[in-house]
Amino acid sequence: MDSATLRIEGQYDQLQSVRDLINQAAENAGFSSKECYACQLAVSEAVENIIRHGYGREVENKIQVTVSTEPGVLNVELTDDAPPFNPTNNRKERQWSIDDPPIGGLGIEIIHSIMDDVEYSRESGRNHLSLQKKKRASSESTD
Amino acid sequence: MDSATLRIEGQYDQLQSVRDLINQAAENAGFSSKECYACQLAVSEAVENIIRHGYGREVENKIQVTVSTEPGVLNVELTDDAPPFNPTNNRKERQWSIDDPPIGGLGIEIIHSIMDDVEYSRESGRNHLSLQKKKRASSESTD
Amino acid sequence: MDIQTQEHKRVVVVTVQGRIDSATAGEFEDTLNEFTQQGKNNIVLDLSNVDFISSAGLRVLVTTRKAVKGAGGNIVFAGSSEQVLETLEIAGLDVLFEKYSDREAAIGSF
Amino acid sequence: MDIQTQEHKRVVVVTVQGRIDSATAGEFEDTLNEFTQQGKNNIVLDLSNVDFISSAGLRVLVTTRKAVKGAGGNIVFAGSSEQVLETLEIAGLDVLFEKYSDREAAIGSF
Ligand SMILES: Nc1ncnc2c1ncn2[C@@H]1O[C@H](COP(=O)(O)OP(=O)(O)O)[C@@H](O)[C@H]1O
Ligand SMILES: Nc1ncnc2c1ncn2[C@@H]1O[C@H](COP(=O)(O)OP(=O)(O)O)[C@@H](O)[C@H]1O
Repeated sequence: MDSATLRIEGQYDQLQSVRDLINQAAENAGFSSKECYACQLAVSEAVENIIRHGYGREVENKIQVTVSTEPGVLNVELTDDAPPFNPTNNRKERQWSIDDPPIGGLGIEIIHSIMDDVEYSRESGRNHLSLQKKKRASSESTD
Repeated sequence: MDSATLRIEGQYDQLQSVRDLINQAAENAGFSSKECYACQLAVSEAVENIIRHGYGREVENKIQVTVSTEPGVLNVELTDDAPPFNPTNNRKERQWSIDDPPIGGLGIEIIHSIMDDVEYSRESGRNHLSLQKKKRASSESTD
Repeated sequence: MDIQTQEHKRVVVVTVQGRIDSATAGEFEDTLNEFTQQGKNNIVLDLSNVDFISSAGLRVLVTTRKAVKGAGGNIVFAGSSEQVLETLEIAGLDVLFEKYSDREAAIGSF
Repeated sequence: MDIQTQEHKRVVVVTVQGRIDSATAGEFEDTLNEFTQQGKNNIVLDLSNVDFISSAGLRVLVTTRKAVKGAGGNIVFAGSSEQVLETLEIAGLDVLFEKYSDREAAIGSF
Protein backbone atom coordinates (compact mmCIF):
# COMPACT_ATOMS: atom_id res chain seq x y z
CA MET A 1 0.00 0.00 0.00
CA ASP A 2 1.32 3.38 -1.06
CA SER A 3 0.56 6.45 0.95
CA ALA A 4 1.35 10.13 1.02
CA THR A 5 0.51 13.06 3.25
CA LEU A 6 0.12 16.70 2.35
CA ARG A 7 -0.33 19.51 4.85
CA ILE A 8 -1.76 22.66 3.42
CA GLU A 9 -2.83 26.02 4.70
CA GLY A 10 -6.59 26.30 4.63
CA GLN A 11 -6.59 28.58 1.63
CA TYR A 12 -8.23 28.14 -1.70
CA ASP A 13 -5.01 28.50 -3.63
CA GLN A 14 -3.95 25.18 -2.13
CA LEU A 15 -6.82 23.27 -3.74
CA GLN A 16 -5.02 22.41 -6.91
CA SER A 17 -2.14 20.72 -5.12
CA VAL A 18 -4.63 18.60 -3.20
CA ARG A 19 -6.33 17.61 -6.44
CA ASP A 20 -2.99 16.83 -8.06
CA LEU A 21 -2.14 14.53 -5.17
CA ILE A 22 -5.51 12.77 -5.40
CA ASN A 23 -5.27 12.42 -9.14
CA GLN A 24 -1.83 10.88 -8.91
CA ALA A 25 -2.99 8.43 -6.24
CA ALA A 26 -6.13 7.49 -8.16
CA GLU A 27 -4.02 6.83 -11.23
CA ASN A 28 -1.73 4.67 -9.14
CA ALA A 29 -4.76 2.74 -7.94
CA GLY A 30 -5.54 1.98 -11.56
CA PHE A 31 -8.63 4.19 -11.82
CA SER A 32 -10.00 5.32 -15.17
CA SER A 33 -9.56 8.97 -16.05
CA LYS A 34 -13.23 9.53 -15.31
CA GLU A 35 -12.85 7.98 -11.87
CA CYS A 36 -9.70 10.01 -11.26
CA TYR A 37 -11.61 13.17 -12.06
CA ALA A 38 -14.48 12.17 -9.78
CA CYS A 39 -12.08 11.54 -6.89
CA GLN A 40 -10.50 14.94 -7.35
CA LEU A 41 -13.94 16.47 -7.37
CA ALA A 42 -15.12 14.72 -4.20
CA VAL A 43 -12.00 15.62 -2.25
CA SER A 44 -12.01 19.17 -3.59
CA GLU A 45 -15.60 19.55 -2.40
CA ALA A 46 -14.64 18.32 1.06
CA VAL A 47 -11.63 20.61 1.30
CA GLU A 48 -13.51 23.59 -0.08
CA ASN A 49 -16.13 22.97 2.61
CA ILE A 50 -13.55 22.79 5.36
CA ILE A 51 -12.10 26.10 4.27
CA ARG A 52 -15.41 27.86 3.63
CA HIS A 53 -17.62 26.45 6.34
CA GLY A 54 -15.23 24.87 8.82
CA TYR A 55 -12.67 27.59 9.19
CA GLY A 56 -15.22 30.11 8.11
CA ARG A 57 -12.82 32.24 6.18
CA GLU A 58 -9.53 32.00 4.44
CA VAL A 59 -7.18 32.04 7.38
CA GLU A 60 -4.05 30.11 8.05
CA ASN A 61 -5.52 26.94 9.40
CA LYS A 62 -4.00 23.66 8.48
CA ILE A 63 -5.63 20.81 6.66
CA GLN A 64 -3.97 17.46 6.44
CA VAL A 65 -4.61 15.24 3.46
CA THR A 66 -3.49 11.64 3.57
CA VAL A 67 -3.96 9.37 0.61
CA SER A 68 -3.27 5.70 0.45
CA THR A 69 -3.85 3.32 -2.38
CA GLU A 70 -3.87 -0.31 -3.21
CA PRO A 71 -4.84 -1.69 -6.60
CA GLY A 72 -8.41 -0.60 -7.30
CA VAL A 73 -8.85 1.28 -4.02
CA LEU A 74 -8.27 4.88 -3.04
CA ASN A 75 -8.46 6.04 0.58
CA VAL A 76 -8.35 9.70 1.53
CA GLU A 77 -8.33 11.08 5.02
CA LEU A 78 -8.87 14.74 5.71
CA THR A 79 -8.10 16.22 9.09
CA ASP A 80 -8.80 19.75 10.26
CA ASP A 81 -9.02 21.75 13.50
CA ALA A 82 -12.27 23.50 12.71
CA PRO A 83 -15.39 23.12 14.83
CA PRO A 84 -17.05 19.72 14.64
CA PHE A 85 -19.00 18.99 11.50
CA ASN A 86 -20.26 15.64 10.39
CA PRO A 87 -21.17 15.58 6.73
CA THR A 88 -22.74 12.14 7.00
CA ASN A 89 -25.50 13.58 9.21
CA ASN A 90 -28.38 15.74 8.19
CA ARG A 91 -28.48 14.63 4.60
CA LYS A 92 -31.89 15.60 3.43
CA GLU A 93 -33.52 13.92 0.47
CA ARG A 94 -33.92 16.60 -2.12
CA GLN A 95 -36.77 16.93 -4.47
CA TRP A 96 -36.25 19.50 -7.15
CA SER A 97 -37.63 20.39 -10.50
CA ILE A 98 -35.94 21.86 -13.51
CA ASP A 99 -37.74 25.11 -12.72
CA ASP A 100 -36.40 25.25 -9.20
CA PRO A 101 -33.01 23.58 -9.04
CA PRO A 102 -30.94 23.58 -5.86
CA ILE A 103 -28.65 26.54 -5.34
CA GLY A 104 -26.59 25.18 -2.46
CA GLY A 105 -26.03 21.93 -0.69
CA LEU A 106 -24.47 20.27 -3.69
CA GLY A 107 -21.03 19.66 -2.25
CA ILE A 108 -21.91 17.02 0.31
CA GLU A 109 -24.19 15.24 -2.13
CA ILE A 110 -21.41 15.15 -4.69
CA ILE A 111 -19.03 13.63 -2.16
CA HIS A 112 -21.51 10.93 -1.28
CA SER A 113 -22.41 10.13 -4.84
CA ILE A 114 -18.79 9.72 -5.89
CA MET A 115 -17.36 7.95 -2.88
CA ASP A 116 -18.30 4.44 -1.87
CA ASP A 117 -17.67 5.09 1.79
CA VAL A 118 -17.77 8.34 3.76
CA GLU A 119 -16.94 8.16 7.44
CA TYR A 120 -16.62 10.91 9.98
CA SER A 121 -15.04 10.99 13.42
CA ARG A 122 -14.04 13.66 15.87
CA GLU A 123 -10.80 12.87 17.66
CA SER A 124 -8.64 15.07 19.89
CA GLY A 125 -10.48 18.17 18.80
CA ARG A 126 -10.13 17.45 15.15
CA ASN A 127 -12.45 16.48 12.34
CA HIS A 128 -11.49 13.31 10.53
CA LEU A 129 -13.18 12.57 7.28
CA SER A 130 -12.41 9.26 5.58
CA LEU A 131 -13.33 8.79 1.97
CA GLN A 132 -12.98 5.56 0.06
CA LYS A 133 -13.56 4.75 -3.57
CA LYS A 134 -13.22 1.42 -5.31
CA LYS A 135 -12.62 1.04 -8.97
CA ARG A 136 -15.69 -0.03 -10.93
CA ALA A 137 -15.13 -3.19 -12.95
CA SER A 138 -17.43 -1.97 -15.68
CA SER A 139 -15.58 1.26 -16.25
CA GLU A 140 -12.36 -0.44 -17.20
CA SER A 141 -13.51 -0.93 -20.75
CA THR A 142 -15.17 2.43 -21.23
CA ASP A 143 -12.33 4.71 -20.22
CA MET B 1 5.26 38.84 -77.45
CA ASP B 2 3.54 35.67 -76.29
CA SER B 3 0.09 34.83 -77.47
CA ALA B 4 -2.50 32.09 -77.20
CA THR B 5 -5.94 31.43 -78.56
CA LEU B 6 -8.79 29.51 -77.02
CA ARG B 7 -12.02 28.63 -78.79
CA ILE B 8 -14.87 27.75 -76.54
CA GLU B 9 -18.51 26.86 -76.87
CA GLY B 10 -20.63 29.72 -75.63
CA GLN B 11 -21.55 27.92 -72.45
CA TYR B 12 -21.04 28.96 -68.88
CA ASP B 13 -19.11 25.86 -67.97
CA GLN B 14 -16.33 27.16 -70.23
CA LEU B 15 -15.80 30.30 -68.17
CA GLN B 16 -13.22 28.86 -65.86
CA SER B 17 -10.92 27.80 -68.69
CA VAL B 18 -11.08 31.33 -70.07
CA ARG B 19 -10.20 32.73 -66.67
CA ASP B 20 -7.36 30.25 -66.29
CA LEU B 21 -5.95 31.36 -69.61
CA ILE B 22 -6.21 35.03 -68.66
CA ASN B 23 -4.68 34.44 -65.27
CA GLN B 24 -1.73 32.63 -66.77
CA ALA B 25 -1.17 35.39 -69.32
CA ALA B 26 -1.48 38.13 -66.72
CA GLU B 27 1.07 36.36 -64.57
CA ASN B 28 3.36 36.10 -67.57
CA ALA B 29 2.97 39.83 -68.09
CA GLY B 30 4.26 40.33 -64.57
CA PHE B 31 0.98 41.48 -63.04
CA SER B 32 0.37 41.39 -59.32
CA SER B 33 -2.06 38.79 -58.03
CA LYS B 34 -4.64 41.51 -57.52
CA GLU B 35 -4.22 42.64 -61.11
CA CYS B 36 -4.40 39.04 -62.32
CA TYR B 37 -7.67 38.62 -60.50
CA ALA B 38 -9.04 41.85 -61.93
CA CYS B 39 -8.16 40.77 -65.47
CA GLN B 40 -9.94 37.48 -64.98
CA LEU B 41 -12.93 39.35 -63.67
CA ALA B 42 -13.10 41.80 -66.58
CA VAL B 43 -12.80 39.10 -69.22
CA SER B 44 -15.24 36.85 -67.40
CA GLU B 45 -17.75 39.69 -67.37
CA ALA B 46 -17.31 40.18 -71.10
CA VAL B 47 -17.68 36.49 -71.88
CA GLU B 48 -20.62 36.05 -69.53
CA ASN B 49 -22.28 38.95 -71.37
CA ILE B 50 -21.65 37.42 -74.77
CA ILE B 51 -23.24 34.18 -73.66
CA ARG B 52 -26.17 35.71 -71.77
CA HIS B 53 -26.97 38.74 -73.86
CA GLY B 54 -25.22 38.11 -77.17
CA TYR B 55 -26.22 34.54 -77.87
CA GLY B 56 -29.21 34.97 -75.66
CA ARG B 57 -29.10 31.50 -74.23
CA GLU B 58 -26.68 28.72 -73.66
CA VAL B 59 -26.39 27.30 -77.16
CA GLU B 60 -23.41 26.04 -79.03
CA ASN B 61 -22.03 29.25 -80.34
CA LYS B 62 -18.34 29.76 -80.45
CA ILE B 63 -16.37 32.41 -78.71
CA GLN B 64 -12.73 33.00 -79.50
CA VAL B 65 -10.40 34.31 -76.87
CA THR B 66 -6.96 35.51 -77.90
CA VAL B 67 -4.50 36.72 -75.33
CA SER B 68 -1.15 38.27 -75.97
CA THR B 69 1.30 39.66 -73.50
CA GLU B 70 4.44 41.64 -73.31
CA PRO B 71 6.08 42.67 -70.05
CA GLY B 72 3.56 44.77 -68.13
CA VAL B 73 0.86 44.57 -70.78
CA LEU B 74 -2.04 42.18 -71.31
CA ASN B 75 -4.15 42.24 -74.47
CA VAL B 76 -7.32 40.19 -74.81
CA GLU B 77 -9.45 39.94 -77.89
CA LEU B 78 -12.89 38.37 -77.77
CA THR B 79 -14.67 37.44 -80.97
CA ASP B 80 -18.22 36.15 -81.30
CA ASP B 81 -20.92 35.69 -83.96
CA ALA B 82 -23.76 37.15 -81.94
CA PRO B 83 -25.72 40.22 -83.07
CA PRO B 84 -23.78 43.47 -82.92
CA PHE B 85 -23.27 44.96 -79.50
CA ASN B 86 -20.89 47.73 -78.63
CA PRO B 87 -20.21 47.90 -74.90
CA THR B 88 -18.35 51.19 -75.24
CA ASN B 89 -21.59 52.93 -76.26
CA ASN B 90 -24.49 53.82 -74.08
CA ARG B 91 -22.59 53.98 -70.85
CA LYS B 92 -24.80 55.95 -68.56
CA GLU B 93 -23.43 57.77 -65.56
CA ARG B 94 -24.99 56.13 -62.60
CA GLN B 95 -26.00 57.81 -59.43
CA TRP B 96 -26.99 55.50 -56.68
CA SER B 97 -27.41 55.56 -52.98
CA ILE B 98 -26.79 52.88 -50.41
CA ASP B 99 -30.58 52.52 -50.11
CA ASP B 100 -31.05 51.95 -53.80
CA PRO B 101 -28.02 50.24 -55.26
CA PRO B 102 -27.88 49.10 -58.87
CA ILE B 103 -29.23 45.62 -59.56
CA GLY B 104 -27.96 45.24 -63.10
CA GLY B 105 -25.58 46.93 -65.44
CA LEU B 106 -22.55 46.17 -63.36
CA GLY B 107 -20.71 44.01 -65.85
CA ILE B 108 -19.81 46.63 -68.40
CA GLU B 109 -18.82 49.10 -65.70
CA ILE B 110 -16.56 46.51 -64.15
CA ILE B 111 -14.87 45.89 -67.49
CA HIS B 112 -14.25 49.60 -68.02
CA SER B 113 -13.01 50.18 -64.52
CA ILE B 114 -10.49 47.36 -64.71
CA MET B 115 -9.23 47.71 -68.24
CA ASP B 116 -7.20 50.65 -69.48
CA ASP B 117 -8.50 50.34 -73.00
CA VAL B 118 -11.76 48.89 -74.29
CA GLU B 119 -12.30 48.89 -78.02
CA TYR B 120 -15.10 47.46 -80.09
CA SER B 121 -15.36 46.71 -83.77
CA ARG B 122 -17.76 44.75 -85.96
CA GLU B 123 -15.95 42.88 -88.74
CA SER B 124 -17.26 40.23 -91.14
CA GLY B 125 -20.39 39.76 -89.09
CA ARG B 126 -18.52 39.33 -85.86
CA ASN B 127 -18.13 41.28 -82.68
CA HIS B 128 -14.52 42.06 -81.76
CA LEU B 129 -13.84 43.32 -78.29
CA SER B 130 -10.28 44.34 -77.47
CA LEU B 131 -9.30 44.78 -73.89
CA GLN B 132 -5.95 46.05 -72.70
CA LYS B 133 -4.50 46.42 -69.25
CA LYS B 134 -1.16 47.78 -68.22
CA LYS B 135 0.57 46.95 -65.01
CA ARG B 136 0.43 49.70 -62.41
CA ALA B 137 3.81 50.76 -61.16
CA SER B 138 2.45 51.47 -57.71
CA SER B 139 1.02 48.02 -57.23
CA GLU B 140 4.38 46.30 -57.49
CA SER B 141 5.18 46.96 -53.89
CA THR B 142 1.76 46.23 -52.47
CA ASP B 143 1.19 42.73 -53.85
CA MET C 1 -19.69 25.90 -56.33
CA ASP C 2 -20.75 24.27 -53.13
CA ILE C 3 -23.44 25.64 -50.84
CA GLN C 4 -24.06 24.72 -47.25
CA THR C 5 -26.83 26.17 -45.15
CA GLN C 6 -27.45 26.17 -41.47
CA GLU C 7 -30.56 27.45 -39.77
CA HIS C 8 -30.43 28.97 -36.36
CA LYS C 9 -33.37 30.31 -34.45
CA ARG C 10 -33.41 33.75 -36.03
CA VAL C 11 -30.52 33.59 -38.45
CA VAL C 12 -29.57 31.45 -41.40
CA VAL C 13 -25.97 30.94 -42.39
CA VAL C 14 -25.14 30.30 -46.02
CA THR C 15 -21.63 29.09 -46.73
CA VAL C 16 -20.40 29.07 -50.30
CA GLN C 17 -17.25 27.51 -51.65
CA GLY C 18 -15.85 27.83 -55.13
CA ARG C 19 -16.90 30.22 -57.87
CA ILE C 20 -19.97 32.35 -58.26
CA ASP C 21 -20.42 33.35 -61.90
CA SER C 22 -23.18 33.00 -64.48
CA ALA C 23 -22.76 29.24 -64.32
CA THR C 24 -23.58 29.05 -60.65
CA ALA C 25 -25.33 32.27 -59.66
CA GLY C 26 -28.73 30.70 -60.32
CA GLU C 27 -28.25 28.03 -57.73
CA PHE C 28 -26.92 30.60 -55.29
CA GLU C 29 -29.99 32.73 -55.89
CA ASP C 30 -32.36 29.77 -55.47
CA THR C 31 -30.86 28.96 -52.11
CA LEU C 32 -31.27 32.49 -50.86
CA ASN C 33 -34.76 32.85 -52.31
CA GLU C 34 -35.88 29.75 -50.52
CA PHE C 35 -35.04 31.39 -47.23
CA THR C 36 -36.50 34.79 -47.98
CA GLN C 37 -39.70 33.20 -49.24
CA GLN C 38 -40.02 31.46 -45.89
CA GLY C 39 -39.65 34.81 -44.18
CA LYS C 40 -36.11 34.03 -43.07
CA ASN C 41 -34.60 37.42 -43.62
CA ASN C 42 -31.61 37.45 -41.30
CA ILE C 43 -28.86 36.04 -43.45
CA VAL C 44 -25.19 35.48 -42.72
CA LEU C 45 -23.08 34.80 -45.77
CA ASP C 46 -19.78 33.04 -45.35
CA LEU C 47 -17.88 33.67 -48.56
CA SER C 48 -14.43 33.10 -47.15
CA ASN C 49 -13.86 30.22 -49.53
CA VAL C 50 -15.21 31.85 -52.67
CA ASP C 51 -12.31 32.28 -55.05
CA PHE C 52 -14.15 34.07 -57.81
CA ILE C 53 -17.29 36.16 -58.02
CA SER C 54 -18.48 38.11 -61.03
CA SER C 55 -21.33 40.58 -61.35
CA ALA C 56 -23.74 37.68 -61.78
CA GLY C 57 -23.03 36.92 -58.15
CA LEU C 58 -23.15 40.56 -57.11
CA ARG C 59 -26.57 40.82 -58.65
CA VAL C 60 -27.79 38.04 -56.39
CA LEU C 61 -26.27 39.75 -53.37
CA VAL C 62 -27.86 43.07 -54.20
CA THR C 63 -31.33 41.69 -54.97
CA THR C 64 -31.28 39.56 -51.83
CA ARG C 65 -30.17 42.52 -49.78
CA LYS C 66 -33.08 44.51 -51.15
CA ALA C 67 -35.54 41.73 -50.35
CA VAL C 68 -34.39 41.08 -46.80
CA LYS C 69 -34.01 44.77 -45.94
CA GLY C 70 -37.53 45.35 -47.21
CA ALA C 71 -38.70 42.65 -44.82
CA GLY C 72 -36.84 44.11 -41.86
CA GLY C 73 -33.88 41.75 -42.11
CA ASN C 74 -30.34 42.06 -43.32
CA ILE C 75 -27.65 40.14 -45.13
CA VAL C 76 -24.17 40.42 -43.66
CA PHE C 77 -20.81 38.86 -44.37
CA ALA C 78 -18.98 36.51 -42.08
CA GLY C 79 -15.56 36.52 -43.53
CA SER C 80 -15.05 36.94 -47.21
CA SER C 81 -12.14 36.11 -49.41
CA GLU C 82 -9.77 38.69 -50.90
CA GLN C 83 -11.38 37.96 -54.24
CA VAL C 84 -14.90 38.70 -53.07
CA LEU C 85 -13.73 41.94 -51.48
CA GLU C 86 -11.88 42.86 -54.66
CA THR C 87 -14.90 42.35 -56.90
CA LEU C 88 -17.10 44.31 -54.51
CA GLU C 89 -14.59 47.12 -54.43
CA ILE C 90 -14.19 47.27 -58.18
CA ALA C 91 -17.96 47.41 -58.53
CA GLY C 92 -18.11 50.05 -55.81
CA LEU C 93 -20.54 47.96 -53.80
CA ASP C 94 -18.40 47.13 -50.79
CA VAL C 95 -20.21 49.70 -48.70
CA LEU C 96 -23.45 47.77 -48.98
CA PHE C 97 -22.52 44.85 -46.79
CA GLU C 98 -21.53 44.79 -43.16
CA LYS C 99 -18.53 42.54 -42.78
CA TYR C 100 -17.74 40.57 -39.65
CA SER C 101 -14.54 38.78 -38.89
CA ASP C 102 -16.19 35.42 -38.38
CA ARG C 103 -19.50 33.57 -38.38
CA GLU C 104 -19.90 33.97 -34.66
CA ALA C 105 -19.71 37.73 -34.82
CA ALA C 106 -21.98 37.81 -37.85
CA ILE C 107 -24.63 35.64 -36.20
CA GLY C 108 -24.28 37.75 -33.08
CA SER C 109 -24.95 40.91 -35.08
CA PHE C 110 -28.64 40.03 -35.38
CA MET D 1 -8.90 30.78 -14.41
CA ASP D 2 -9.10 33.06 -17.36
CA ILE D 3 -12.28 34.79 -18.48
CA GLN D 4 -12.94 36.39 -21.83
CA THR D 5 -16.17 38.10 -22.73
CA GLN D 6 -17.58 39.16 -26.03
CA GLU D 7 -20.73 41.18 -26.49
CA HIS D 8 -22.91 40.73 -29.51
CA LYS D 9 -26.09 42.61 -30.19
CA ARG D 10 -28.39 40.40 -28.14
CA VAL D 11 -26.02 37.80 -26.77
CA VAL D 12 -22.94 37.83 -24.61
CA VAL D 13 -20.36 35.08 -24.84
CA VAL D 14 -18.33 34.23 -21.77
CA THR D 15 -15.34 32.00 -22.34
CA VAL D 16 -13.60 30.46 -19.36
CA GLN D 17 -10.32 28.63 -19.28
CA GLY D 18 -8.82 26.77 -16.37
CA ARG D 19 -10.43 25.80 -13.10
CA ILE D 20 -13.62 26.98 -11.47
CA ASP D 21 -13.55 26.21 -7.77
CA SER D 22 -13.91 28.20 -4.57
CA ALA D 23 -10.72 30.05 -5.43
CA THR D 24 -12.12 31.42 -8.67
CA ALA D 25 -15.91 31.12 -8.57
CA GLY D 26 -16.21 34.63 -7.18
CA GLU D 27 -14.60 36.20 -10.19
CA PHE D 28 -16.70 34.03 -12.48
CA GLU D 29 -19.83 35.17 -10.66
CA ASP D 30 -18.81 38.83 -10.81
CA THR D 31 -18.40 38.64 -14.56
CA LEU D 32 -21.82 37.12 -15.04
CA ASN D 33 -23.47 39.48 -12.59
CA GLU D 34 -22.10 42.45 -14.41
CA PHE D 35 -23.97 41.36 -17.51
CA THR D 36 -27.23 40.45 -15.82
CA GLN D 37 -27.23 43.74 -13.93
CA GLN D 38 -27.01 45.50 -17.27
CA GLY D 39 -30.02 43.52 -18.45
CA LYS D 40 -27.90 41.32 -20.68
CA ASN D 41 -29.66 38.07 -20.06
CA ASN D 42 -28.82 36.02 -23.13
CA ILE D 43 -25.62 34.29 -22.16
CA VAL D 44 -23.51 31.79 -24.03
CA LEU D 45 -20.94 30.01 -21.90
CA ASP D 46 -17.96 28.45 -23.56
CA LEU D 47 -16.50 26.06 -21.01
CA SER D 48 -14.70 23.84 -23.45
CA ASN D 49 -11.38 24.68 -21.86
CA VAL D 50 -12.43 24.34 -18.25
CA ASP D 51 -10.57 21.40 -16.80
CA PHE D 52 -12.13 21.40 -13.37
CA ILE D 53 -15.36 22.68 -11.89
CA SER D 54 -16.62 22.05 -8.39
CA SER D 55 -19.98 22.85 -6.83
CA ALA D 56 -18.77 26.38 -6.17
CA GLY D 57 -18.89 26.82 -9.95
CA LEU D 58 -22.18 24.99 -10.30
CA ARG D 59 -23.71 27.34 -7.78
CA VAL D 60 -22.79 30.28 -9.98
CA LEU D 61 -24.28 28.53 -13.00
CA VAL D 62 -27.52 27.76 -11.22
CA THR D 63 -27.98 31.21 -9.68
CA THR D 64 -27.19 32.90 -12.98
CA ARG D 65 -29.60 30.61 -14.78
CA LYS D 66 -32.28 31.59 -12.31
CA ALA D 67 -31.58 35.29 -12.77
CA VAL D 68 -31.54 35.29 -16.56
CA LYS D 69 -34.55 33.00 -16.88
CA GLY D 70 -36.46 35.28 -14.56
CA ALA D 71 -35.61 38.15 -16.88
CA GLY D 72 -36.71 36.27 -19.98
CA GLY D 73 -33.22 35.22 -21.01
CA ASN D 74 -31.25 32.03 -20.88
CA ILE D 75 -27.78 30.70 -20.29
CA VAL D 76 -26.65 27.99 -22.67
CA PHE D 77 -23.45 26.09 -23.25
CA ALA D 78 -21.31 26.31 -26.34
CA GLY D 79 -19.11 23.33 -25.99
CA SER D 80 -18.08 22.11 -22.61
CA SER D 81 -15.24 19.91 -21.55
CA GLU D 82 -15.64 16.30 -20.43
CA GLN D 83 -14.87 17.49 -16.94
CA VAL D 84 -17.63 20.07 -16.86
CA LEU D 85 -20.11 17.51 -18.18
CA GLU D 86 -18.93 15.01 -15.61
CA THR D 87 -19.41 17.37 -12.68
CA LEU D 88 -22.85 18.37 -13.95
CA GLU D 89 -23.82 14.75 -14.32
CA ILE D 90 -22.60 13.76 -10.88
CA ALA D 91 -24.56 16.65 -9.41
CA GLY D 92 -27.58 15.66 -11.48
CA LEU D 93 -27.76 19.14 -13.00
CA ASP D 94 -26.90 18.36 -16.60
CA VAL D 95 -30.55 18.67 -17.62
CA LEU D 96 -30.57 22.34 -16.69
CA PHE D 97 -28.41 23.62 -19.49
CA GLU D 98 -28.92 23.42 -23.22
CA LYS D 99 -25.69 22.38 -24.83
CA TYR D 100 -24.64 23.36 -28.32
CA SER D 101 -21.78 21.92 -30.29
CA ASP D 102 -20.08 25.27 -30.81
CA ARG D 103 -20.32 28.98 -30.12
CA GLU D 104 -21.95 29.66 -33.45
CA ALA D 105 -24.83 27.30 -32.75
CA ALA D 106 -25.17 28.61 -29.21
CA ILE D 107 -25.29 32.25 -30.32
CA GLY D 108 -27.73 31.22 -33.02
CA SER D 109 -30.02 29.65 -30.43
CA PHE D 110 -31.11 33.07 -29.19
N1 LIG E 1 -16.58 21.27 6.76
C1 LIG E 1 -17.73 21.84 7.16
N2 LIG E 1 -17.79 22.50 8.34
C2 LIG E 1 -18.92 23.07 8.74
N3 LIG E 1 -20.07 23.06 8.05
C3 LIG E 1 -20.07 22.43 6.85
C4 LIG E 1 -18.91 21.80 6.35
N4 LIG E 1 -19.23 21.25 5.16
C5 LIG E 1 -20.53 21.54 4.94
N5 LIG E 1 -21.05 22.25 5.96
C6 LIG E 1 -22.43 22.70 6.10
O1 LIG E 1 -23.25 21.90 5.25
C7 LIG E 1 -23.91 22.70 4.29
C8 LIG E 1 -24.02 21.96 2.96
O2 LIG E 1 -22.76 21.87 2.39
P1 LIG E 1 -22.60 21.60 0.83
O3 LIG E 1 -23.43 20.41 0.50
O4 LIG E 1 -21.17 21.52 0.51
O5 LIG E 1 -23.28 22.83 0.12
P2 LIG E 1 -22.89 24.37 0.18
O6 LIG E 1 -21.45 24.48 0.52
O7 LIG E 1 -23.20 24.82 -1.21
O8 LIG E 1 -23.82 24.99 1.21
C9 LIG E 1 -23.14 23.97 4.23
O9 LIG E 1 -23.91 25.07 3.83
C10 LIG E 1 -22.62 24.12 5.65
O10 LIG E 1 -23.61 24.71 6.45
N1 LIG F 1 -22.43 40.93 -75.41
C1 LIG F 1 -23.60 41.58 -75.37
N2 LIG F 1 -24.51 41.43 -76.34
C2 LIG F 1 -25.69 42.07 -76.27
N3 LIG F 1 -26.04 42.88 -75.27
C3 LIG F 1 -25.20 43.07 -74.29
C4 LIG F 1 -23.93 42.44 -74.26
N4 LIG F 1 -23.30 42.81 -73.13
C5 LIG F 1 -24.13 43.65 -72.48
N5 LIG F 1 -25.27 43.81 -73.17
C6 LIG F 1 -26.40 44.69 -72.79
O1 LIG F 1 -25.91 45.67 -71.89
C7 LIG F 1 -26.61 45.60 -70.64
C8 LIG F 1 -25.66 45.87 -69.50
O2 LIG F 1 -24.76 44.81 -69.34
P1 LIG F 1 -23.99 44.60 -68.00
O3 LIG F 1 -23.36 45.90 -67.61
O4 LIG F 1 -23.10 43.45 -68.13
O5 LIG F 1 -25.11 44.32 -66.92
P2 LIG F 1 -26.18 43.15 -66.83
O6 LIG F 1 -25.64 41.99 -67.56
O7 LIG F 1 -26.28 42.92 -65.38
O8 LIG F 1 -27.46 43.70 -67.39
C9 LIG F 1 -27.19 44.20 -70.62
O9 LIG F 1 -28.35 44.18 -69.85
C10 LIG F 1 -27.50 43.96 -72.08
O10 LIG F 1 -28.73 44.54 -72.46
